[in-house]
Amino acid sequence: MKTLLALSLLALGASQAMAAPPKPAPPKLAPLKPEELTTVELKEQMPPHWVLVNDISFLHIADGRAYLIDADSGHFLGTIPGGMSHTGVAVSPDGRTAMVPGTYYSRGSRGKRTDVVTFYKISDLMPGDEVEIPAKRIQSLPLPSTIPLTDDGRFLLVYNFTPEQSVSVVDAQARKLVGEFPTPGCGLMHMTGSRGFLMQCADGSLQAAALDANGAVHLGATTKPLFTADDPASDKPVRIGPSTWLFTTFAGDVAVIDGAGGQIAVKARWKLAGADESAWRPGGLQPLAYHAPSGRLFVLMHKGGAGTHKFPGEEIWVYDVAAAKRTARITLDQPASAVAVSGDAAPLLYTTLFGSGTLAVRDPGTGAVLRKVEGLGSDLTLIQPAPVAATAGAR
Amino acid sequence: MKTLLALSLLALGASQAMAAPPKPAPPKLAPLKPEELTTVELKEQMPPHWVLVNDISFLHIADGRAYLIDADSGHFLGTIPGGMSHTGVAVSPDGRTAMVPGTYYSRGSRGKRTDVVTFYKISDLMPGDEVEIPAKRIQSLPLPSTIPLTDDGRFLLVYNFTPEQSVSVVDAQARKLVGEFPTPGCGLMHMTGSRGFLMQCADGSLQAAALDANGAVHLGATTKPLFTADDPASDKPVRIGPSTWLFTTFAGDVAVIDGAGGQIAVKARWKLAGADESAWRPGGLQPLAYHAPSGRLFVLMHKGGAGTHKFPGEEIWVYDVAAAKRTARITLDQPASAVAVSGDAAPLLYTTLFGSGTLAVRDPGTGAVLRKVEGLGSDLTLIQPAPVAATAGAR
Amino acid sequence: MRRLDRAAEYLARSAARGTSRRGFIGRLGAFLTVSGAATLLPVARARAERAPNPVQVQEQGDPMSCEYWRYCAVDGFLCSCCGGSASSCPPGTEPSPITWVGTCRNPVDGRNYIISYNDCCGKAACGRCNCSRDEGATPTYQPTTSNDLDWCLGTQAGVAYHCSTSVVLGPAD
Amino acid sequence: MRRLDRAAEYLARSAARGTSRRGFIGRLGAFLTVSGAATLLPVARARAERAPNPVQVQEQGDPMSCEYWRYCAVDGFLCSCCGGSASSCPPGTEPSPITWVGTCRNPVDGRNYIISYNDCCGKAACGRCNCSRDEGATPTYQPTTSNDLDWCLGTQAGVAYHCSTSVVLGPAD
Repeated sequence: MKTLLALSLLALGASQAMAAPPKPAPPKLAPLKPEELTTVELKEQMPPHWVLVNDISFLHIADGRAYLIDADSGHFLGTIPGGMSHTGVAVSPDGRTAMVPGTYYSRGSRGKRTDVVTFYKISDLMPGDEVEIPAKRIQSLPLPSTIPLTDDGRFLLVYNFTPEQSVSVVDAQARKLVGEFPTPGCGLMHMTGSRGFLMQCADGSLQAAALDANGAVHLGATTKPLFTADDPASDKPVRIGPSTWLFTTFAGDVAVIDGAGGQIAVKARWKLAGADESAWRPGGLQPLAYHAPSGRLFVLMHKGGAGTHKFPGEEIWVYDVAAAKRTARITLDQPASAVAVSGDAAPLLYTTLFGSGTLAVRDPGTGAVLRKVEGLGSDLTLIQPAPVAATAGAR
Repeated sequence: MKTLLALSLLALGASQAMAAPPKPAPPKLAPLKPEELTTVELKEQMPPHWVLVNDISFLHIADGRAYLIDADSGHFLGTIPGGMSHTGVAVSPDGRTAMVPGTYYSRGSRGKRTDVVTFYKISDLMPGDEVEIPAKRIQSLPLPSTIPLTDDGRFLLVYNFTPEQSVSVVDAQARKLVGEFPTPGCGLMHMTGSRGFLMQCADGSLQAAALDANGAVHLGATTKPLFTADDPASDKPVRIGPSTWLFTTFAGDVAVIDGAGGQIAVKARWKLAGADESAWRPGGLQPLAYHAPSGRLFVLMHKGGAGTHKFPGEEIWVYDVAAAKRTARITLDQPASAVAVSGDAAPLLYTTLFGSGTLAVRDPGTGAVLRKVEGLGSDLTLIQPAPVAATAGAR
Repeated sequence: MRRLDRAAEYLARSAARGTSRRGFIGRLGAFLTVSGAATLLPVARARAERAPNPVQVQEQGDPMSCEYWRYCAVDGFLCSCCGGSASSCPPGTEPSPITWVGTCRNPVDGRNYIISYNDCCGKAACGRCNCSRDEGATPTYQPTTSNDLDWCLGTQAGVAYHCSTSVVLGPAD
Repeated sequence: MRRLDRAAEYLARSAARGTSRRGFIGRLGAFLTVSGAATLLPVARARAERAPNPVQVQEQGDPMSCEYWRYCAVDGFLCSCCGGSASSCPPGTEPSPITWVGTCRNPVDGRNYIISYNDCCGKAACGRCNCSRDEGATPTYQPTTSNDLDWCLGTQAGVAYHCSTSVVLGPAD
């Protein structure tokens, strides 16, 4: 049945590959040996330059998946299946295990809904343990903070929206559900330290919360609204420290917010664009990337007005976060809807454009394309570099 | 989340549609009335020029579907969901009911397999009764003779391949499974009369079979091989009479075979191409269409050698079947992988090309395109015109 | 009606948080838009042919085009191209009983209208006439004005998104 | 091993029909190709890194290209582009224990070889390096030489097709 795709190629005028007529045999060689079909197994731990790229498969949204790529070689290593409205993969800090929150229906796009977290070893990418969770996982544009892991990899948090808001907690060690905890009015879990996290609330405020030793969620302090109604903070902030997140608003204001110990404090506010650059805004599905070893922030920027917060970036603007200063502007050969950077000391910068099926691997200093990995489905959303902890230990 | 697709358009340089600045209000008009959201309902019976077009969604094969089109207006009327390796829809002879054999897995592309036949009223396209069938339905390139209905609409037959071969029978009236019946060595069910059918066997022979009053399958006579090993009959013959099928071989030989009363007889053999046209062969996913009222056969033909039996047609050759004579050659503006014709006295000719997402509606006399219906997924396979019985009764 | 009860609960809690900006009215409109939806459920309907709702006489433009005025904040596949219309779901789909709202200006009468962007649900994406206009859309944590959410969550089984409608609720001014 | 027993049964029945042409040897080869597959099942394997099988030294050409000699009758996505190789399944997929076979000529030594086109199964289509060459392929009712069938039917759960291998079984002559 797989010949089907060739037909469309034919329509484009490509000629079908036919076997060349046999040539006279060369001098006698030993014949090829019979082969045994094997199945590939990978390293046990993700090296720093492996990267997961997520495909939401928008037109067939029940069939999302992640592709595992070796960015150094450009090799396609394997596939991790997702489910309906695939968001991404939570990788354990040691880079050995991938956890995939998935939603399935008994009859494809309808019927009985089941939500599960499936555990995969990176080494074999085989579906292993499965934990059933409340069938309430948010179905939305993919956001990393809907499926965070605690820093030690012990608990996986899953954001629910029905439209009641709650958090399901999975014990990733015991591989069982801890429970579901209501978080009325607030959503997303931005991790701040070993057990704490921040949530964003509809009125522009932030809500502190923390897991106890058993994984139960307890709500803490709430701030007053920190963002205006006319220029809300994006739901795609980036973590820049153990307890610190950098938020950008639709218009490009920056707020650096620390949630250490359940206390929420605004540490800095500045603007991505200068006064003479007011047409430039951040945008895309994954507009921000932070490289901790060098303190650099990479932002996808485009020219546009209100309502363009999902427009892809035409340039990447690079900032020294500590200095709150831009240090470079990188013009992109192709727009990008997502940007990410590997966490090691010799990093690679990654970009993709939704609809392109292509991951670009770049020099983070110049933005120059080192290689492109093509044929990655059609609807690439989030890019997930190997976790930092794995980075430290591997290679 | 549906903004995502716009990003790829942007990448191509298309500008985003922005709201025009408001103009001064014209003289006072009555304001628009609040609206009630409704759900469309269709005619109870498919009129002659409605047509189903099947999309196997090859890259996301768990999410196949059929699109229902009004070929007179070009309107898209609705969608009927399929499942893994979607083949097509069995429409009752009265054009009121669609039956969809589907395969589903509990975790998308893996897990527990369940095969069901789902009944849809044409009027509302809502999933209604469901009959579970043995989870053995053939997963293959779509072939209409894997899911035929008896002429009276009473029994639906489903071909199984595991690689053991068998037929599941569903009582479409009682909406329950009759049973599964082995058909060793032979596959496909080409209906010949009210309860009889022919099967094609691996050695080039044909096997007669029939359903009894309860729907149980009983095997009958077998022929000697009727086709050579080097030029097998396609598994895509077309029915040209109550008990008669027209088979073509890969190279374009025709055999007209009658299975009346369980007796299998070759009624005629001729060739599609003349001696000076030996480069021309039939090809595609649905290469043959027959218009009973006029006795015309439409064949997708292309130039090619061995192994090109799935190549799309560059031309449609039209034959008077009774005279075994070609009456026309239609050059196509675009190649076609499927051809079909409506069953009424003022027919429409349909073609599509796998990968094009487009159904072309044509004048069957000239092949001229009357209209095109675009945006129909990407992997269109079989075209299914409204059933003849519905054609007779409707409008 | 359970989902609507929950929506009401949710609204009450949200209100208790002291939000009173543009979101709140939007919310109320949004979450209660199709309060009669239960009576529209296909299982409860009579079996007469029901054509897609036409547009109203005071309108101009092509409801199969993304430029159409009601679509100023729509985000998805236009139901007009999928067997429905700007205010009708295609056959065999279920309207989302709760959703999000936007405000669009009708160029014919110069008035602003509240538009409810109900999803039609239960079949996988229609795939025709993709139309993405984010005017006034907010992040997901401000759900009542967010088009990044799959609003099919409000349907009977929380089933798949098929296409988007743009229903006139009434004048915004 | 139940599936293989069935295959043997099937072969016996087919043989009883008196078919003795090219199909039969093919069948035997095809249906018994990966007779050791059960021992290869991932659940039974040790956890050492296992690189994709390389091509053999007497070969030339690019196994990521559809032109590669072994692919004369392959039909699908090349496992070489999906994390596997011409004779290795990508990680996390399961090889189909039964399949169909073709005969291809190795241009380096001029010999014909029987190639087994086992599918790798259990994840949805890889989607990379589509390669469709129907040389010698037969209709579905002649299954052992048909590429129109999804051969994943032989895997544990009958799961989805991911990509195609092209395994050398031995000289054909």
